[in-house]
Formats: sequence, C-alpha cells, structure tokens
Amino acid sequence: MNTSYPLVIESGLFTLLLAVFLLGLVRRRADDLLAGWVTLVGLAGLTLAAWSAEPGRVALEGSFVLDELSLFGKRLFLLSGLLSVLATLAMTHPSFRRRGTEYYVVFLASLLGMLVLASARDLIVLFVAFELMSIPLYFLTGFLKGEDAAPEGAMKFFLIGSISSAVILYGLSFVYGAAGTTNMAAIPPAVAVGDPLMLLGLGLMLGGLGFKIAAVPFHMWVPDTYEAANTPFVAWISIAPKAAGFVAILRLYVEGVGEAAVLWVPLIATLAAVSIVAGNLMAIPQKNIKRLLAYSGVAHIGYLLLGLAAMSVSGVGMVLFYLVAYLFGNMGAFFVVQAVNGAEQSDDVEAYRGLARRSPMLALSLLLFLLSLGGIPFMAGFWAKLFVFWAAIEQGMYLLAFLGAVLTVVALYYYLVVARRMYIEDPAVPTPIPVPAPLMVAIGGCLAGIIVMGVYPEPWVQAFLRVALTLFSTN
Amino acid sequence: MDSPLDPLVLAVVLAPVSAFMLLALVAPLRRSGRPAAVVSILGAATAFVSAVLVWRGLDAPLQRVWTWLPDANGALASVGFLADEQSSVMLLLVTLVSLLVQIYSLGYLSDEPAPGIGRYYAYQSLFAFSMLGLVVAPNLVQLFVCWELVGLCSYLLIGFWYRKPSAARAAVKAFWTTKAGDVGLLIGIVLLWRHTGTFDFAELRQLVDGGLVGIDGLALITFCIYLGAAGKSAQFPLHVWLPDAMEGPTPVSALIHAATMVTAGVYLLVRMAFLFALTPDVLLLVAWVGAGTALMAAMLACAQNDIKRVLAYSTVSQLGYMMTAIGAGFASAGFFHLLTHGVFKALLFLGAGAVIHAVGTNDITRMGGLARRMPQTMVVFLVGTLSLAGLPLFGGFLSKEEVLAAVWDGGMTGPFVFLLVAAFLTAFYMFRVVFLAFFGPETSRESEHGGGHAPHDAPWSMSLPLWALALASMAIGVYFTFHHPETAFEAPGWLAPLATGVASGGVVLAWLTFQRKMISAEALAQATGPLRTAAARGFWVDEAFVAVYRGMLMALARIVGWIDRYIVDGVLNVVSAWTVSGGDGLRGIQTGKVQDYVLALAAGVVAVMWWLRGAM
Amino acid sequence: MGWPVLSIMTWAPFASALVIMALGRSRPALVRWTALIGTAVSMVCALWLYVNYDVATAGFQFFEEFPLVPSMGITYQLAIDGMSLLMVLLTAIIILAGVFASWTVKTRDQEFYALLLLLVTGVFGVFVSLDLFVFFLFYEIAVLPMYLLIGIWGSSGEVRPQGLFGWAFGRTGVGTKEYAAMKLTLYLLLGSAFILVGMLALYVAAGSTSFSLLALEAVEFDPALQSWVFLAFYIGFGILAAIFPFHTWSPDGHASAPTAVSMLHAGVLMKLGAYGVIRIGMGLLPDATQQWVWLVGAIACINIVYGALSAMAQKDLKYVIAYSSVSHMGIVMLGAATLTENGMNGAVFQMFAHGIMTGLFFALVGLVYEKAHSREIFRMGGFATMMPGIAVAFTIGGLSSLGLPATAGFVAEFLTFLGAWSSANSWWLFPAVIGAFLTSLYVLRVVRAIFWGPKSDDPRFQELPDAQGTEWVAIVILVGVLVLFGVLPGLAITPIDASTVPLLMRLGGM
Amino acid sequence: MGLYAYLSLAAVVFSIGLFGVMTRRNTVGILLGIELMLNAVNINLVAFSRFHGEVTGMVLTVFAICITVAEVALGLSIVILLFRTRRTAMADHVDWLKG
Repeated sequence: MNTSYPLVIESGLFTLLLAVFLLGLVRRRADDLLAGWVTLVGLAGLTLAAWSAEPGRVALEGSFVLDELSLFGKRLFLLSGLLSVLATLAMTHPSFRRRGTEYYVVFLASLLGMLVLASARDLIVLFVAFELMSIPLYFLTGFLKGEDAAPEGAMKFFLIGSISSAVILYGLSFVYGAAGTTNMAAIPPAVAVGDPLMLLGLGLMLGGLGFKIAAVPFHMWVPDTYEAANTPFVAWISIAPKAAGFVAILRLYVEGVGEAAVLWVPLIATLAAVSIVAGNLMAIPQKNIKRLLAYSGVAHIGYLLLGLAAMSVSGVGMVLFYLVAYLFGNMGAFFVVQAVNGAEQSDDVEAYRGLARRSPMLALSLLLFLLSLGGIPFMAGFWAKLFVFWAAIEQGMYLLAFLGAVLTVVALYYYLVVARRMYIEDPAVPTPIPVPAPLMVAIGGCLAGIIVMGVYPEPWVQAFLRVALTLFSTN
Repeated sequence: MDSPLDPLVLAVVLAPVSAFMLLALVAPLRRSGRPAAVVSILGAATAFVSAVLVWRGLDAPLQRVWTWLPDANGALASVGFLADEQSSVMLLLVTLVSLLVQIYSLGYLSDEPAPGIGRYYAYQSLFAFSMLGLVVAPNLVQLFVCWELVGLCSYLLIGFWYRKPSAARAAVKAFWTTKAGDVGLLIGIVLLWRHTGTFDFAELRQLVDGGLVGIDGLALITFCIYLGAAGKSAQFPLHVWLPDAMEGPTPVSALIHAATMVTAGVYLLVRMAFLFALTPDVLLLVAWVGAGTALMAAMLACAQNDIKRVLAYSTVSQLGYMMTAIGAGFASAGFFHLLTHGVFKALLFLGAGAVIHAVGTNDITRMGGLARRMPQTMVVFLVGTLSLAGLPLFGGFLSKEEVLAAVWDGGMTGPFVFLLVAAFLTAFYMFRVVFLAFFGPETSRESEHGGGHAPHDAPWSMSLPLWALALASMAIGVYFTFHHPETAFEAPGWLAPLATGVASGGVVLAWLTFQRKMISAEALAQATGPLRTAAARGFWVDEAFVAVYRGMLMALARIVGWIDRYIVDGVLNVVSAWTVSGGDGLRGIQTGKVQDYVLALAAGVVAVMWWLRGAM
Repeated sequence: MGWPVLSIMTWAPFASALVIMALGRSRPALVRWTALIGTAVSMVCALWLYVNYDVATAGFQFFEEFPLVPSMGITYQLAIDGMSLLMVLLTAIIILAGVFASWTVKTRDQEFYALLLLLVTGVFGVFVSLDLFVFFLFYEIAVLPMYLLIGIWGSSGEVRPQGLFGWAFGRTGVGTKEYAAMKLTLYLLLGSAFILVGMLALYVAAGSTSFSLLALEAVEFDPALQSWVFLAFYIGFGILAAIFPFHTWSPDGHASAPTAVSMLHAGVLMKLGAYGVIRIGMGLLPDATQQWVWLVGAIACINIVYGALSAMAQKDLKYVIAYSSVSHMGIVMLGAATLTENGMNGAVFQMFAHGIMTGLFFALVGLVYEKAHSREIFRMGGFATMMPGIAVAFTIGGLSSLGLPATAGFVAEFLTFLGAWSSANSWWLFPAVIGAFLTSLYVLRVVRAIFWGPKSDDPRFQELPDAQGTEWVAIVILVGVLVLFGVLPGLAITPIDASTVPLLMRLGGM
Repeated sequence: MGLYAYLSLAAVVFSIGLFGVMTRRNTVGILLGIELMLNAVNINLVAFSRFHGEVTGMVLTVFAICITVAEVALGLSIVILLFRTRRTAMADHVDWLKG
C-alpha cells in the first residue's frame, strides 16, 4: 500500500508493536531473542517505507500532516531505532533474555510516540505524542532493575521528566487559551501580534522542551540517566528524543512564524552559549566515558541551538544536518562503548588503555566517531559544525560563532584524552575485544554514515535546506 | 666587449674552485692526502700563471657580469669580474702567496694524517677561490659573499686542529669578531643600495663623479662599511681575534692572517676610496684608529714571547699603517704597502714556521743560536725582518715611507707621529726576535721536536717558497728604491732619512739590549713600567669583550629564556589549568540530588519568564 | 596535459598510507618501500610542476576543478602559482628526506608511516588548494595526526618547570611528550578556530556564493570587516607560524617529536602558517594589510631577536633548533611585512631555505640522538672525529642559518634586509641584522661544543658511528638543495617573483 | 473577569505543587507535588475552554488526566523498585550518580 498516506507508517509500527507483544504472550518461557529479531525486521521494513514516502498529504483535518519536516523526523527516528535495536540484540545481560519482549514493546511504544509527534500539527496530538514518547523512556531507563544504578537513574529521569511535562502542559494551556483552538496554525498570528498570553505559554513550553533536548540548565538528568541506563538505549535517547524535541520546537516556534520568530533569538542564543560552555567544561574531568559523552552531548545541543538561533533557512537546514551527523557520530561512539563494556564490564575511560593494540578497528572507529563529534574534516561532524557557524555568522552572530569555534578546541581536548588512552598507552591485557555481529553491523553503519556525509555532504545539504525552506515558506 | 683576457680571468677564479669541488665531492681523493694536495696545488698554479698573464696583458679595465639575483626589472644583483690595475696586481699577490703557501704546507704538515691533509687542502682551495672572487668582485654583493666565505675559511683553518681547545675557541672568536664587523658592512651595503640604487662599483663611481650621490646620510653608510673593513683588517678594538688566530697552522697564518684575508678590509676601502672621499670625517676616524692601532699593536708586539704572536701584532700594526694612509686620503699608498707587506710578511711567517717546525716551540726565549743550525732560514728571515723594519733596499722601505709621506701630506701630524714611533718599535721588536732566536747562546731544548736530533733547515718543499718570497721582496725593494713611482703626493726630502734613522734606531736598541746585553731587558721593562704590564695583558680589550659577552649577552639570554618558560608559556599553562579546574568546579552543581535538579529546572523556567517580561 | 598532476601529487601519499594500513603486520621493508614510492611519486610530480610552470605568464596554473558542495559554493579547486610551487617543492623534498630519516623507526612502524603520509597529504593540499574551504579542510588534516605522531613516537624531555606557576605546570604536565603533543595540537586547532570564523565572515560578506580565492580577491571588503578578519587570520595562521607570543608550542612540540615529524613540522607546517598570512590574510585584505603591517613587522622583529636569545639560553640541542626556527620565522614574517618586492621574495625564499635548513637540522639531531642518546649540548663534544659526515652537514646547516653566503639562508636574509630598509618602517632592518648576528653566536657555540671541539671525556661518547645507509640519503638531499639554492638563487627567485609582484600590485606596494 | 480568577488559582496551585516538589524529601511526596501541578493545568484548561466556549480544552483535560494516571503508576513502580534496591524512599538519599 502507498506509504505516502499519513498514519500508514504509524499504523505499521503499531501492528509491529502488537505482534511483538503477542509474541511475548505466546512464547512466555523461552528466551526473547526472537522478539528482538522481529522488531528489527519490522523496523527495517518501516524505515524503507518511510524512505519511499512522499510528503504533502494531510489527515484528521490538518492536525496530522505528512510534510517534509515530519518525514525527516520519522526517518531519523526509525533509523536510530533500527540501529539501537541492532545493538540491543548484542546485549548479553540476562534481563534481555528473560524480559526482552517487554523491552521491545515499550521501546516501540516510545518510537510510535515520536513518529506521531513528528507529524503533530495540533496541540492535543502533540502533547499525547509527547507523553507517549516520554513515559516509556522512564521505564526503559530502569529496565535493568538488577543493577543498582538503574532505579536511581530512572527515578531522577522520571521526576524531572514529569515535572517538565507538567510545565509543558501548563504552557500549552496558555497557548490554547490565547489561540482559542488547539490547532497550531493559530499560533503564528498570535505571536506576530505579540499576544502576551501566547508568549507566556510558548515561554513555558520552551522551558519544558529545554528539558527534552537537555539544554543547560535543564540538562541535569542527562549524565545520571546515561550512566544508569543500558548502553544501546542510551545511544538512542542521546539522539531520538532530542531530535523529537527539536521537531516540536521547529513546529511551535519557527513554522510559519516567519519574521516574528526573531523574537526568540536572544533566548535561544543564550541557551546555546550556556550549553556549549558548560557542557564542554563539565565533560573535561569525567572519568566515565558515558558521562563524558553525556556532557559533550549537552555541548552539541548548544551547537544545534546555535544553528537554530540563526532563525534562517540555512540555520534550520544546518540544524537538521547536524542532527543526522550527530546521530551517526554519537550512536557509533556509544556502540563502541557497549562493545568495550561487554568485555571489560566497565565504562571508565581507564578501560580503554591500549585499545588500539587490542582491537585496532574498534579503536579506530571510536577515534573517528570522536573526531566527527569534535568536528574534524572528512567526518560528518565537521560540516555540521561548519554549517551552524556559517548560519550564525550569516546572521552577524560573530561572537557566538567564535565562542563555539573556540570551545570545539576544549571538546577536542577531552576527545583526544580518550584517543591518548587508546593509542598512546599500553594495554593492561593484550586480548582483543570480541564484538558481536549485530553490534559490528551497527558500528559499521554509523561509520559509513559519518564518512559518507563527511566526504560528500552535498545531497544531504540540499535535502535539508529544502525541508527548512518549507518551514519558512508555508503561509 | 669581448676580450681575450676574459677566459684567463675566469681561469684565475675557477681553477681553485674546481680543485675544491673535486676535493669536496670525491671523498676518496680527499682522504688520500698527498694526491689531494697535488690537485689543490695544481689549481693554485694555474691560477697564478693566468694571473701573471692577466697582469701583463691588461691595458684597460675589464668587466663581465652575469645575473645572480633576478627581480622584476632584470637583475637585482649579479656576479662577474672587474679586472683593473688594482685587482690584477692583487690577483698576482694572492695567487703567488697561496701557491707558495700550499707548496710549503706539503712539508709543514708532513706528519699530519692523510684525511687531515685532504681537508686542509680543500679549505685552502676554497679560500683561494673566495679571496680571488673578492678581489675581482665588480659589485658589493659579490664582494660581501666572498668576504664572508674567506671569513669562513679562516674559521675552518684556524680550527684545523680543533681537538686543541684553544684552537677551537680561537676559530669561533675570529668568526664572531669579524662577523660583528660584517654586520656593519651588511648594513652599509643595504643602506648604500637604498641610497644609490646600485651595488656596482663602476656605476657607483659614475654616480659619484656625476655628483649624483646625496651627501647627507652618506657618512653613516661609509662608517658602516668601514666597520666591516675594521673587523677583517683587525683595527682596534676588533683586532682581538688576530693574535688568537695564530692557533692555526703557520702556513695558514702566513696566507690568511698576514698576506691576504686580513688585507681585504684595506682592499675594500681602496675600492671604495672614491666614496669615502665624500665623507672626510669618516676618513679622519679611519686615520686616527689606524694610527692608534699601529702604535698599540707595536707596543703589544714588544711584550710577546710567542714568535707568531709577535708577527701577528706586527701585522695588526702594519694594517694600521695602511688604514692611516687611506684615512689621509691617499689610498694608493696604503694599497702599495699592502702589496709589499703581503710578500714580506708571508715570508716572515713561513720563516717562523720553519723555525717552529724545527724547534717545536713558539717561545723565542727558548730558542737561540739557530743561525748556526739553520742558516738558510736565518737569511730569509733576516730579509723579511729588514723589509718589515723598512730599511732601504728592502721590500718595506719605500711603501712605508710613502705611507708616512701620505699621512704627512694629508696634514695629519698626530697620526704621523704615532706611525713614526710605531716604526721605531717595529724595528725594535723584530730584531728582538731575530737576536733572541737566531743569535745568542743556544738554550738547551729538552722538549725538542723530533726527539734528540738538532734542528736543521727545512726540506725543499718549505725552503723553496721561502727563497722565492725572499727574492721577491728583495726585488721589490731594490726596484722601488731606485724607481720612484708616480704619486699624488710628494714626500718631503727629510722623510726618507728620518724614517731610516728611526728604524735603525730601533735595530740598534734591540742589538744593544738582546745581543750585547749592554742594556738589561729587565731595566727596559722597568723603564716602561705599567705600560709594559698593560701591553702584556693586551690592554684588557679581550677582557672587555668577554665581559660584554658573558655579562650582558648571556645574561640577557638567560633572562629571556626564563621569561619564555615562566611568563609566556606560564600564562598559557595557567589558562589551560584554569579551564580544567573550571570543569571541576562546574561539576559541583551536579550534586546528584534530584531536588537540586528540579531547582535548576525551575530556575531556568523562571529565567525564561523573566526574560519574557522584558521582551513583551 | 590530461593528468591531474596536483591531485596525484596530493593524494599519492594518502594512497600509500592506505596501502600501508592494508599490509599485514610485521612487514617492515614493504611498509618503508610503499611509503617511499608514495613520496617519490609526489616528488616527481613536484619536479614536473617546477619544470612546466610557465614563469612568463605567471599567475595560477594547472587548474583542477570539481564542485564539492555546490549549494554552498565549495569547490575542490586546485592550482599553484610561483609561491605555492616552491612550497610544494619544499614539502616533497622534506617528506622524501623524512621517509629516509625515519627508516629506522622500530615500534608500530605501520601506523607511523600511515599517519606521516596522511599528514603530508594535508600539507600538499593546503599549498595547492585555491578554495579557502578546501584549504581549511587540508589544514586540519595537516595538524591533527601530529597528536598521535608525537604522543606515540615522541620522546619526553627533561624540562620540569617549578616555582612560579608551578601548580599550573604540574596540572598540565609540562615536559612529557603527551603534554607537548596536546599543547601543539590544541594550540594549532585554536588557531584554526580563528581562521574558520574569519573565513566564514569573508564568505558571508562576499554574498555566500563562493569560497574560491580568485572570486574573493575580486571583492572589495568593508575596511572595518577587513580589519578584524585580518587580525583573526594573523593570529590563526600566526600561531602556526610561531609568532610571539604564540610560539611556545614550537619548542616543546619539536623537542618531543620524532625526527621525521620535527622535520616536517618545523620544515613545512610552520611555513604553512606564514603562507596563510601572505596568501589569504594579505592577498584578500589589502586595506587591512596596510593598516596592520606595522604590527606584523614589529612582532616579527621581536620574534627574530627574542627567538635568538632564547636559543642562546638553551642546553638541549632540540630546543636550540626549535627556538632558532622561531627566530627564522620572524625573518619570514618581517619580509612579508615590508610589502616590498625584495622583502616578499626574501620571505618566501626564507620559507624554503629555512624549511630545508631546519629539516636538515632535525634530521641530524635525530641521528646524533640515535647514536649518542643525548641531547645535552654541553655533555657531548668532539664528535667531528667520530661522525665527520654528520658534523660537516650540521656545520653547513648552521652556516646557512646564520646567513652565510653560498647557502640559501644568506639570499633570503639579504633580500629581507633590503626589503626592510626600503619599507615604510626602515628601523626593522636593525633588529633583523642583530638577530642574524646572535644566530651566529649560538649556532657556532653549539657546533663547537658538539662537533668541532675537544673530545668529551664522557664514557658514553667514546665510540660513536657516523651516519650510514639510508640516513646518508636524507642528509645529502637536504645539504645539496641548501647549497644549490644558495649558489643559484635564481632557481627559486624567478618563480617567486612571478607570484609576489602581482600580490604587491594588489596591495599597492609597488 | 472570571477567567483571571481561575488562572490565578491555577497559578497558585501550580506553584504550591512546584514548592512541594522542591521541598518534600519523600519521593511519594514529590509525586503528589507533580499531581498538583498537573491539576493546576487542568483548571487552566477547563477555564479557558469555558471562556472560549468550545470543548477541545475539555478533551485535552481528559487526555491529561489519563496520562497523569499512567505517569503516577509508573512513578510509584519506580519508587518501589528504588526502595527495594536502596531501602529508602528519601529522594535526597539517592545520589550515587553525580559529578
């Protein structure tokens, strides 16, 4: 059937969800690897479907759209989900054998939320999708309930999360109050005339969304959650919910608003600057690589906001580019972390001593991922950074761009520290690190991603600029 | 203009350099010792022959240039040759001496290991080439290039026996001192180029003759150039390197530090005389410094016991003579003295070399009575001494008299007196050497060179050059005693007798003191008192330089080094350290307590609200 | 000519790097030969370019174009003019010599050569790319491998500063090779941050259409913008050119780096900074150049004297060489700052001369260290007897660095001096000349202490071999070039002049 | 002027909730605080929906309530889980993950 109809992919995902759920009911006692494979295959199919989809259709009288942005979102979510599931298949932890189905079902639920969110043009849909995305995340964080870190991480994530969704909802109520309707199409005019109630609402929502994308000072949950949760999942939440957050932000604050959007520039610019500085600085002293990546992730959110702060076609386009580059780089890094953890049972940077001598390819790929995150040429991350700086400078934000550029050096410092452990120091034990096949595939995929985007970014740039254009052109 | 002489002039310059190339590139040949020497000597001989032909055949000045440094409009600097009467005569001197010295070295270095000899002759050929290049240089750039190269050769040859700490030190010292002068020369050249737009002597001359050279600022330029000359030609206070340079093998001292390189400074001024004529004040300076140097060096020479150092100081003093003449405005006189001095000073050095070679010591007080042992050497050495003392019929006579005449005619009474005194001292210290070394009682020499056997005259390879030079200086002397050359100045009638008288006075005094012992040397020393002690210490010029180097330069360097590590780099490290600590500090806010997280979140929201209040 | 010679030259090392990584472990000979072939190809290309570059028509030649990111006007656009031609030649020579010089690397040679060649690709790329953006791309490639190269194969020095700021030094770990590597890499990347911002500013100001140098040259930028962008470039590239006070990475870095890396870095990468200032800073921002040239020149003078004095104060051979580089880069910047034909030619010539010279130095220091296992100048002595070859080569290098005629060093300095005196601030001449003199002081001091002096009585230094085998190749190549270009400077000046004159035309310098 | 009264009430309730969240040490207490905040929102929504005279607000409220329930359910389960592993329900005792 034609995937260009709205809700087709969503319903597909829902069926998959049910299938996995039923599978769980049927094969109760057996180990749950099968569920994983089913999920994987299903997601692969859906991803292809999403790629073949055409934008333009609308459903539920305009509250659910299938436009360029939503398609971008869906593809990104599905792709990251696919990679994450691949990696999950390599998890040897007993819980995944015994309760794997739960995991995948909930995972798919959250993913479903994201897909819907990407298309939401109505406040109700938006909110529901948001919660559908978030609540499973809390569960998944605490999935390894045996580990004593997991519940704490889950608790923190949950409390902060639900508070922030309360804030979002509160803001949302004001938006509704100002607009008199839940259709987002009503937002731009109100913003244009500067309706205080509307601005109040949007301001509150920005606070809540700030939590989702983990911008300073709403980032506090990030390091703890990352440290607590299982790595494939962390790899996923390090990108998917944040991307969702950005999609929501684009919908609420940019789409159709046009000129009036500059209103938000100072706010976003400040958030960007603070996130970049704080994130990079706090990453320096980290001993645990997951925390390190968490903080560097915060910094990356800062760079994304930097691009957003440009509030221009190029700016938004480059934010999308950055998201994809960040997806490959960051997930890849986490997958390597997972591989090492599988052998060393440790996430300390210490555990990476002499990795280059033990398993060169693994070390090399981690190095490349880190370099991509650090923004080194011929890696996706380089263009990403460059593009956001360009967007910022285009809007005359020289200082902000300069700040960002200087702090990339700090970022490279802590990335190089890891590189030093892997390449310069000698290994404690010379044995190579075993990498399960699915994980290897996932890593390979990410590697391919950063290199392809890095060597020939042109098609991507054009695609994303086209997406951005739609946001500014509509009414 | 294409002249048959062109290839000859080129041959003069290229013969040595090809010898050098051969020795430098063909390692086995170099290591083989004597064959290498032969190659080099052949080069020198070729150069000499062609030099003679050039000298005989030259009627009009001859210039050829090829572009060396191109720039937008053709050539910035070029290389080539300018053969006129000055340069051709100079070529003759240089080729002659270097040929003889190279032959002489065969004997002198007979017990040097083969590779050493190869190295030695490679340096020799390189030097010959550079010196000749300097002589024929048609412009300042080529002159400077060769100028530096001869400096390099002198450095290399002084340090030939680099295992001797003193030699290594002397070599570096020579290089540094002359280099200091060269800084001046380089600045001078650059300024002059900016001033006139050319490096070329001929063009410069035209400009000067045409009065197209602005006078203001010219004094600075000529002064800078003079600095260079002073460095090379060991004028006070840059003379300190020359005595130490005696650490090199004696033939080297003869060639480089007596006959040729040290006179390069004088030659430069002769070349540039027309320019200096425009700046009388600088000329005055040149004259006074020259005269002062002459006198001071003469005094120092009297206080030395090392035969080579005596000769070295006498060289300094003679260079002073030449400079004074140039300062007086009569470059020709200085140049003339340069030529004669080149011959007989080389002779003296080689003679001294023969003595040292035979005796195995430089100390004249430990020689004596050598006349009987090595008569030939005695004779030639005496010839040299008489020429240096400037007695009639000998090489130095007329040239010295001309210098005096020039100075007198230049109306510089002060320098004139200085020079007279110097002349007296010259005769004195030279004969002191003669009497102490060759006459008087034989002192017993246990530390004698070559074990028990008594000293004897040198082998042919050494005596041949000696005789050649002796004859040459005699010839010059006799010839010029009777044919007075045309000069721009006329010597007062009383000058010749006076000069002769003064010189003989010196001889007599020496004879009375060291031969007849009628005046005790001690008494003489007492008489001169503190002056002598000061002279023995070289007037503390060395100490002054050392003080500047250690006390100022090195101290400054240490301070800068410290600043670099602790301030410039220190600040950098502090900043980085702060960045790292900053990270640590920020971690503090990540308390791990969920309420604090909520607080942060709330604070963020409040901040956003606050900002909105402003925005609306 | 159908062949994309520039691309071949640039990517040949990279290709051989890939081959090397593909080779199985423990195939040392094969690794070396692959590296040698790669660099030899580059060398041949460089020579071909040198021969076929048409000086008469001057300007940029051998164009290659391929749109990389059309939507942003980024083009893979290569071409060279006289200046870059010479730099390319320099790079080819140095890396060829470098491969020979590091023939004896034992540990993890595979990775070593791979990284080295990757680095070289970056350097070539920078010199041949006309598109600012591609320029920057290669620039980063040229900087980054340094970290691993120094970190893995480097050697830690003895410097352990205490006292003032001791805590900071302790925190950063001065003296270790890791510190040196990190310092160098981050410092240079910091510089690239400045460059990036400046570059984008120009690109945007020019209407976000093209990064091509040629396109941007045509644009008249607003003076205010020019002014700060120039400073950004000056600092950004200046860090790499070791301008005072941003030079401190150079001594530590070069002292810790393995031979070939020091050669390449001091020999070529520092030039890359100066090249950037001249080609991009001055080439694109004429007004700002006029405005800031006094600063550039003044700092250059500081570099010359300060570097020389610091070199005098050192006891570690490698530090002396490193500081001499700081001093000589001063000459380069000074020559550029004069904005005169001679000065500019001198600057570029000095880049070349100093590149060869310092490459030679580091090669020799590496050899001495390998044989004597010491870098302490005043411990060693009288090596000329045991290693005459190395001694002679070192002396020649030293003479060149103190600007002795008949070596490349003299021509460069002489031209610079001429330029300095004819420039607007003629007083620059004096610090420059004094610097040259100071150089003669410390160079000869070192030469005497280590080679041409009394033999040291340290038992370690009694029986030392001379250079042998491949090591000779490196030495001979470098010495040969040094003397050749000293005797026939026309070989280099002619192409240089063809590129500097148009530049000065645009700057209104002549 | 009815609307603003409701809004203010909601604001007060919301703030009380937030205050509770920040001050309660017991995790369950914090959950209650969150409940208050969400209900404040509901007041808002209903008020607005009345004000505008259309139902979407109410609908949203219904959704909100359901979701809140789900949230609380999950929240309590997490608290229990936490209590099992750490033997405490005090939020500020749970700070192993920090820095």
